[in-house]
Amino acid sequence: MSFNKLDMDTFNQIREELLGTWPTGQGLELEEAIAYQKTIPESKNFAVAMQRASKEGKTLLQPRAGVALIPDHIELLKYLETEGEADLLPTTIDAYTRLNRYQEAANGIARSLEAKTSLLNGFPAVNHGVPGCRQVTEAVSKPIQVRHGTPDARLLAEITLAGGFTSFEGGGISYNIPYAKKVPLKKSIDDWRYVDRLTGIYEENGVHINREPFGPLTGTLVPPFISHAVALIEGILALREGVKSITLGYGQAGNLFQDIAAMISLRELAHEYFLREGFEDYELTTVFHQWMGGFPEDEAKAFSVISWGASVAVLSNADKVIVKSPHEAMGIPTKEANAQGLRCTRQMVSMLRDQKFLVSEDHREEIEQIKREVKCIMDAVYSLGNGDIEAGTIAAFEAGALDIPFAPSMYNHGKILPMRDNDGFIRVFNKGNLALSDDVMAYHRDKLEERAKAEGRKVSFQMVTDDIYAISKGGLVGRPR
Amino acid sequence: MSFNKLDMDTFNQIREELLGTWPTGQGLELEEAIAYQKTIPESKNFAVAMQRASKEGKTLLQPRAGVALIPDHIELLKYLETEGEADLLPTTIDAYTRLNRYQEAANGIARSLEAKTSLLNGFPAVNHGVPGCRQVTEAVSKPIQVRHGTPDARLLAEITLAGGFTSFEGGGISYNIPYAKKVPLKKSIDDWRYVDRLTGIYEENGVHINREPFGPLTGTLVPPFISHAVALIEGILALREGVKSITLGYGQAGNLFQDIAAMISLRELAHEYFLREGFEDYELTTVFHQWMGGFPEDEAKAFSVISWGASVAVLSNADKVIVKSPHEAMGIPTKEANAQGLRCTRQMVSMLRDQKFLVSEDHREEIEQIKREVKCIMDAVYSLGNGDIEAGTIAAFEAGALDIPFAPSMYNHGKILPMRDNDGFIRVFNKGNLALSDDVMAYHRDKLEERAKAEGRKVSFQMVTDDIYAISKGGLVGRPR
Amino acid sequence: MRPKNIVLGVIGFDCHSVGNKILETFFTEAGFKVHNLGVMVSQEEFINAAIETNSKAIMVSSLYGHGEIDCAGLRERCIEKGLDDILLYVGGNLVVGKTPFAQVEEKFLKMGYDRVFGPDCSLEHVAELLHQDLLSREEKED
Amino acid sequence: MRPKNIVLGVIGFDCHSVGNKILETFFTEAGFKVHNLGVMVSQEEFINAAIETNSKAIMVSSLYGHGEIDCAGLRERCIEKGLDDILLYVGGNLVVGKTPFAQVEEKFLKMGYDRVFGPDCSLEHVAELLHQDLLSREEKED
Ligand code: B12
Ligand code: B12
Repeated sequence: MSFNKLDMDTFNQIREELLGTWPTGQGLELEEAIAYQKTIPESKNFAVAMQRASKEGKTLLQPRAGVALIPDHIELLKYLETEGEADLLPTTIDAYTRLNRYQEAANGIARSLEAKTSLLNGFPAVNHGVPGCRQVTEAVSKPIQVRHGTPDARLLAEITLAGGFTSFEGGGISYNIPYAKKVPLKKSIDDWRYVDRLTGIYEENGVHINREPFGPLTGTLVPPFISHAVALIEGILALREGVKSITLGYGQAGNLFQDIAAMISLRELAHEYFLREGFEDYELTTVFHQWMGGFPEDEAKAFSVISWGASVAVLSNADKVIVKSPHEAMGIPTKEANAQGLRCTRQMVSMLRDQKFLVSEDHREEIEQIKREVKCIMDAVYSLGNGDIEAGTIAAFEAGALDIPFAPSMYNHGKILPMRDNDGFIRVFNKGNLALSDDVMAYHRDKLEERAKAEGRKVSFQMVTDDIYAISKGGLVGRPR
Repeated sequence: MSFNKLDMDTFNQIREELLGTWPTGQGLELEEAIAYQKTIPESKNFAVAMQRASKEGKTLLQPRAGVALIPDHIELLKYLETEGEADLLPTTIDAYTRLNRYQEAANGIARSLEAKTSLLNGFPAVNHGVPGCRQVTEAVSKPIQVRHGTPDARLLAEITLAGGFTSFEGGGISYNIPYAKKVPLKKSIDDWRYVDRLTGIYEENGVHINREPFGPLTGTLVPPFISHAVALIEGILALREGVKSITLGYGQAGNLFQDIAAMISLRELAHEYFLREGFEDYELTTVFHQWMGGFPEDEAKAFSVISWGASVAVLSNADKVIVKSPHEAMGIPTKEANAQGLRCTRQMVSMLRDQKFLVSEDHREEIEQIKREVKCIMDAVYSLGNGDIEAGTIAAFEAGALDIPFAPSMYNHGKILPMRDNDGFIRVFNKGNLALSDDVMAYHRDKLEERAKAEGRKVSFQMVTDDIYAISKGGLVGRPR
Repeated sequence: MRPKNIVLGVIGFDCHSVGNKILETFFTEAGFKVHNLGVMVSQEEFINAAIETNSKAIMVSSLYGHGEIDCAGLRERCIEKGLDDILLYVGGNLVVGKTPFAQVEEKFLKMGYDRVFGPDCSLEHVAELLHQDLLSREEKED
Repeated sequence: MRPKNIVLGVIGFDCHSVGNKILETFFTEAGFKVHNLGVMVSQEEFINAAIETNSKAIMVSSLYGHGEIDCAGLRERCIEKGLDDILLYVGGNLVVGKTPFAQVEEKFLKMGYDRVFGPDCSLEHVAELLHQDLLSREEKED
C-alpha cells in the first residue's frame, strides 16, 4: 500500500484558517520561525539531547510543570533546573487551552493575576503567544518540551514551535481517547497529521524537533500491549509526515518484570514495525513514566512510589523518565515538591545507572508474550483498514478491537477490563472485543485464576476496583481486606 | 571434633560476679525472669513473629530508636508503632552502655533530664534496670528487641531479657571488630558465649528468645562473603549454646543482583553449615539492612536510598528489613523522621511483596561465586583452628585470613581493601591475607580491571575513597569527576 | 423505599474518568439511582439532568485543579432554574495545589455547596451523609 | 617548608572509623604530618599526643552524637597542660539529632573550639583554613 505526506497545498489552506482562530496566531510566519529555531544552541535541542542520552546509556530526568503567568512560569522552570537538577524541562499546558477554550484561559490568566497565584493547571501558551513562549524558552538553559493533552493541538504546535520549544508531546489517539469525551477519532488523527507535518517541515528545513506520543494513556491498569499498539501507530503516523526524532513512551505498570519486558519489547517492536513500514532514517528513543495512577497521600509513601518508578526506569534503560512529586495525590506540586521528586529520582538514577539487568528465560518469555499480544492488535488494525493504518485504527476503536481501559471518550469501546494477576502483572479480565487470540486470552485467564485461587474469591469486578485503589492505599495487587 | 555448652557451674560463677558490677544487676533472679517472660503474650514474642513472617513470606519492618529517658523512650516507641506502622520494635542502646561505661551513662541521663532532651544516642538499659525495661516492654504491643553494639553484653542481656525483651542482637565478632578498638576477640567471643548460653537457658525453660548476629559489620563496602562468614560463625556459636531462633543479617551492598545473590546464598549456606555442625532443630530467618554506609544529606535523596533498600529487601525475600530515616546523614532521627522512613518502606514492601524475582543463569553464577568465596574463608577458619571454630576464628583474624574492611579494632588485620566493579558489585581490590583462592581472586581482579578500563584510570586507592563517598554524593560506583 | 435519584458528573473541561466510574458503581450499590453524566459536564447539563430526573442531589467532581473557576455560580444558577432546595456535594482535588482541607472546604461552602470532600474521603461515610441529608430534606418538605 | 604536625582522632567512645581513615589520608596528601590516634580517643590522649609531637592543631571528630558531652572541657584542659595557643578543630555529627548547623557551631565555639564543621564540609576548604590559621599563629609567635 502507499501513503503520502499531507500535501503542502492542503497544509497551507488549513494553516491560513487555523492562524485566524485566535489573535496570537495571526501573521505567524513559518520562515521566521524556522530562522528563529536555528538560533537556538544545540545544547538546548531536545532531539539532540534524547539521542545523546540513548547513545550514552543515560536516563534523563524531566518533571511536569506549568503555571498561568509568564514570570512565575520562568521562575518555576529555573528552580527545577537548579534545585531540581532536571535534565529536560517541560511546559505543561492548562486544561482550557488543551480544549481550545482560549477565552476561558484568558479568564484564568486574569483571575490568576488578581489572586496573585496560578488558578490554571498549566501554562496557557496560545494566549501568551509566540513572544511569551520565546521569553520562556530563552530564559532557561535546558531543552524544553510542550506537554499537554490536546486533541486539536495545531495552533498550540504552531505557536510553541515558533516560540522555541524543541519537542512536542502527544498524538491523535493518545491525546484524544484519554483526554476528551466527544472528539471523533478521525478528527484528532487528522489534526495530529497536521502537527506531524509541521514538525516534518521543520525537519526538512534543518531544524531537529522531537515528537513524543503519550505512552501512559489513562494511567490506570493499561496492559503494555495496548499502549504499545497505540505508540507504534502514532510513531508510524509521525514518521510518515517527516518526523525524525521519535520518543515512544510507557507508563509504569508496577511489576518489575512486566515493566522491563514492556520497555524491551517496546524498542524491539518499534524497530520491527517501523522497518516494515519502510522507515530507516529515524532516531528512536524511549520514555518511562513513573506511576501514572492514583498516588498515596502520605508524602513518605509517595516518595516510595516515585523511587520505585525511578528504579524501573533506569533498570529498563529508559532514555528519559518523567518524574512525579510527593504532592501528586493532592494537587499541582509547588516548585519545592517538584524538585524533591526530581532529586529523589536523581539519586536513584545515579545509584542504578551502572547496574546491568540480567534477563532470565522466564522473563524473556514475558517479552515474547507482549509481542504476541501486540501482533494480535496490529494485525487487526492493518486488516480492518485494508492496509491503511489510519482507517484501520479508526475502525479498530469503533469495533473495540483496540480499546483503552477507563477512557472518557465516546469513540472508545470501553469494554475491556484489565486486572492484576497474582504477581501484579496487568492482564486482561474481560477482553470486550479486543483482537486478542484465544491462546493469548487463555494465558491471561490462567494467570487470573491463579490469583482468584490465592485470594479465595472469584475473579470479579471488585478485584478491578481493588486494583485501582491498590497503590494509593499501599499495595499493588488489590487484595481482599 | 566435639564441643560442649558452657557448663552451668562456670556460667553461675561468671554470673554472680557479673551481677555485682552495677547496682541494677544485684539480686537478679533467673527463675523470676523466666516466669516473667512466660507472662508475655505470644503476639509479642520476637522469635514467633520472625518464624511466622518466614512461613508467610512476609517482610517485617523494624526501625532503630532509643533515647535517654524512660517516658520519652516509651512515647517514641508508641509513635513508631502507630504512626510508623512498625511490625517490630527496637531499643537501641546508647554508646556508653555499649562500652560498659555505666557511670558516663548515668551522667548522660542526668544531663538529659536537665536539658529536657536526650543527650544520649540510645536507651541506657542497664542504668534503668529490670523495672525500667519492663515499663518499656509492657507499654508496647509489638515484639521488641535490644539493638546495640556491645563487645561485653552480658549484663545488658541479663537485665533486658529479665526486662521482657524477646530478642537480642549481636555476636562476639560483629559487636567487637566494628565497634571497639582494644577488646581482644577472645574476650568478646567468650562473653558472647555467656549471652548465647543465657538465651539457651531461657529456651530450655520454654521461653523462646530470638538472637540476631549483626550482619552489616562496618557498613562500608563489606563484600558479602565476609559478612556471611561472620554470620555463619556466630550462628554456629549461638546454636551450640542452645539458641533456637536465629536471624542472620546482611547489609545492602547496592547492586540489585549482588544483594539478591547474597540473600539467597546466605540462607543456603546457613542450612549447609548448620547441618554440617549437626544442628537440625533451629528456626532460621534473615534480616536485610537498608544501606548502612554514608547517606546523602538531602532528604529527598535519602528517601531514594531508603526506598532502594526497601525494594531489595522484599525482592530478596528478607523476613525483616531494618529501616533508615531521612535524617540518617545528619543525626539521630526525630520520631517523625523515623516514622517517615518506616512508611516509605511500608509502601515499597506492600507494592513489591507479590512480585517473584526471576533468577537468570548469570545471576545463579554470582550466587555460586559467593558460596565459593565463603568456602575459602570457612575452610581456613576450620583448618586454622584444627576443627575448633572459636580458636579458628581468633587465629583467622590474627592472620588476616578473615578481615573486616575499615574496622577500628586492633584485633582486625585491616589490610583488605574492597572496591566496586563496573556494575557496582563489591569486589576485593587488595586481599591482604584473606584466605581467598587464586581463581577467586583472578575473578575479582578481572572485574576490577573492567572498571579501570571503563574509567580510563588505574585500579587505585582513590577508587576506594570515591566508592565510600559515592552514595552520599549521589551514585554507587565512585566514578572520577 | 424507591432508590433516590442523584446526578453525578465531572465538571468543566476535566477528563478524569476513573473516579467517576468508581463513584457510579459505588453509589448504585449504595442504593441510589445514579444519573451519570460522565466527564466534562457543564453547569447547564448538571441542572438540566437534575430537573429531568427529578434528582434531589447533584454530586460534582473536580479533579484537574480548575474547580474554583468551574464550580462558582452553580448554586445561583440552580436557584434561577427553580432548584431551590437541591443538595450540592462536591469532591476531588478541588483547587490548584496541595492546600489544607479546611481552607478548601470553607471556599466551597461559601460558594453554596452543602458538603465538600477531599480525594481521600471515605465513600461509605459520604453515602451515609447523603442518605441523612436527603431524608431531612424530605422531612422538611412534608 | 616542613610539613606541619597535627593530631587527629575520634573522641570519646565513638567507633566510627571510616571518616577517620579518610581524614588521615586526606590531610597527609594535603601536606600535613598527621598523628592519627584513631577512634575512641580520650581528651588526655589528644593532649599528650599534641605535646609529644609538638603539634599546633588538634582535629577532633565526633560522629556518634555524644559530642556535646565528650568535647566539653578540652580547651580548659589544653590550657592547664600549657597548650595555650593550640588550634582546636572539631567536626562530624556533633550533637544528637538533626540540628541547624549555626546552632551547633555556636555551641562548640563557646566551648573554645576555633572552627566547627558539619559532616558535609569540603575537606579542601578545611585544609586551606588550617594552613592559614597555622600560618597566622606562627606569625603571631614570631
Ligand atoms: C490518572 C490521572 C490522570 C490521567 C486521567 C485519565 C482519565 N481519563 O481518567 C491523565 C494522565 C490523562 C491525566 C491528565 C491530567 N491531569 Co491528572 N491525575 C491522574 C491521577 C494520577 C490519578 C487520578 C485517578 O484516577 N485516581 C483514582 C480515582 C479512583 O480517584 P479520584 O479521581 O481522586 O476520585 C476519587 C475521589 O477524588 C473522590 N471524589 C471525586 N469526586 C468526588 C465527588 C464527590 C461528591 C465525592 C463525595 C467524592 C469525590 O472519590 C473518587 C473515588 O474514590 C491524579 C493524582 C492522584 N490522585 O494520584 C492526577 C491529577 C488529578 N491530575 C492533575 C492534572 C493537573 C491533570 C492535567 C491537567 C495534566 C497536568 N497539568 O498535569 C490533565 C487533565 C486534563 C483535563 N482536561 O482534565 C492534577 C490536579 C491538580 C490539582 N487539582 O491541583 C492531579 C491531582 C495530579 C497533580 N498532583 O498534579 N491525569
Ligand atoms: C557507617 C555508620 C556506622 C557503622 C560504623 C562502622 C565503623 N566502625 O566506622 C556502625 C554500624 C558500626 C555504626 C554504629 C553506630 N552509629 Co553510626 N553511622 C554510620 C553512618 C551510616 C556512616 C558513617 C560513615 O562512615 N560515613 C562516611 C565517612 C566518610 O563520613 P563521616 O564519618 O561523616 O566523616 C566525614 C565528615 O564527618 C568529616 N569529619 C568528621 N570528623 C571531622 C573532624 C574535622 C575536624 C573535620 C574538619 C571534618 C570531620 O570529614 C569526614 C570525611 O569526609 C552514619 C550516618 C551517615 N553519615 O550517613 C551513622 C551515624 C554517624 N551513626 C550514628 C549512631 C548513633 C551510631 C550508634 C550509636 C548506633 C545507633 N544508636 O544507631 C553506633 C555507634 C557506637 C559507638 N560506640 O560509636 C548516628 C549519630 C547520631 C547523631 N550524631 O545524632 C549517625 C549520624 C546515624 C544516625 N543518623 O542516627 N555506625
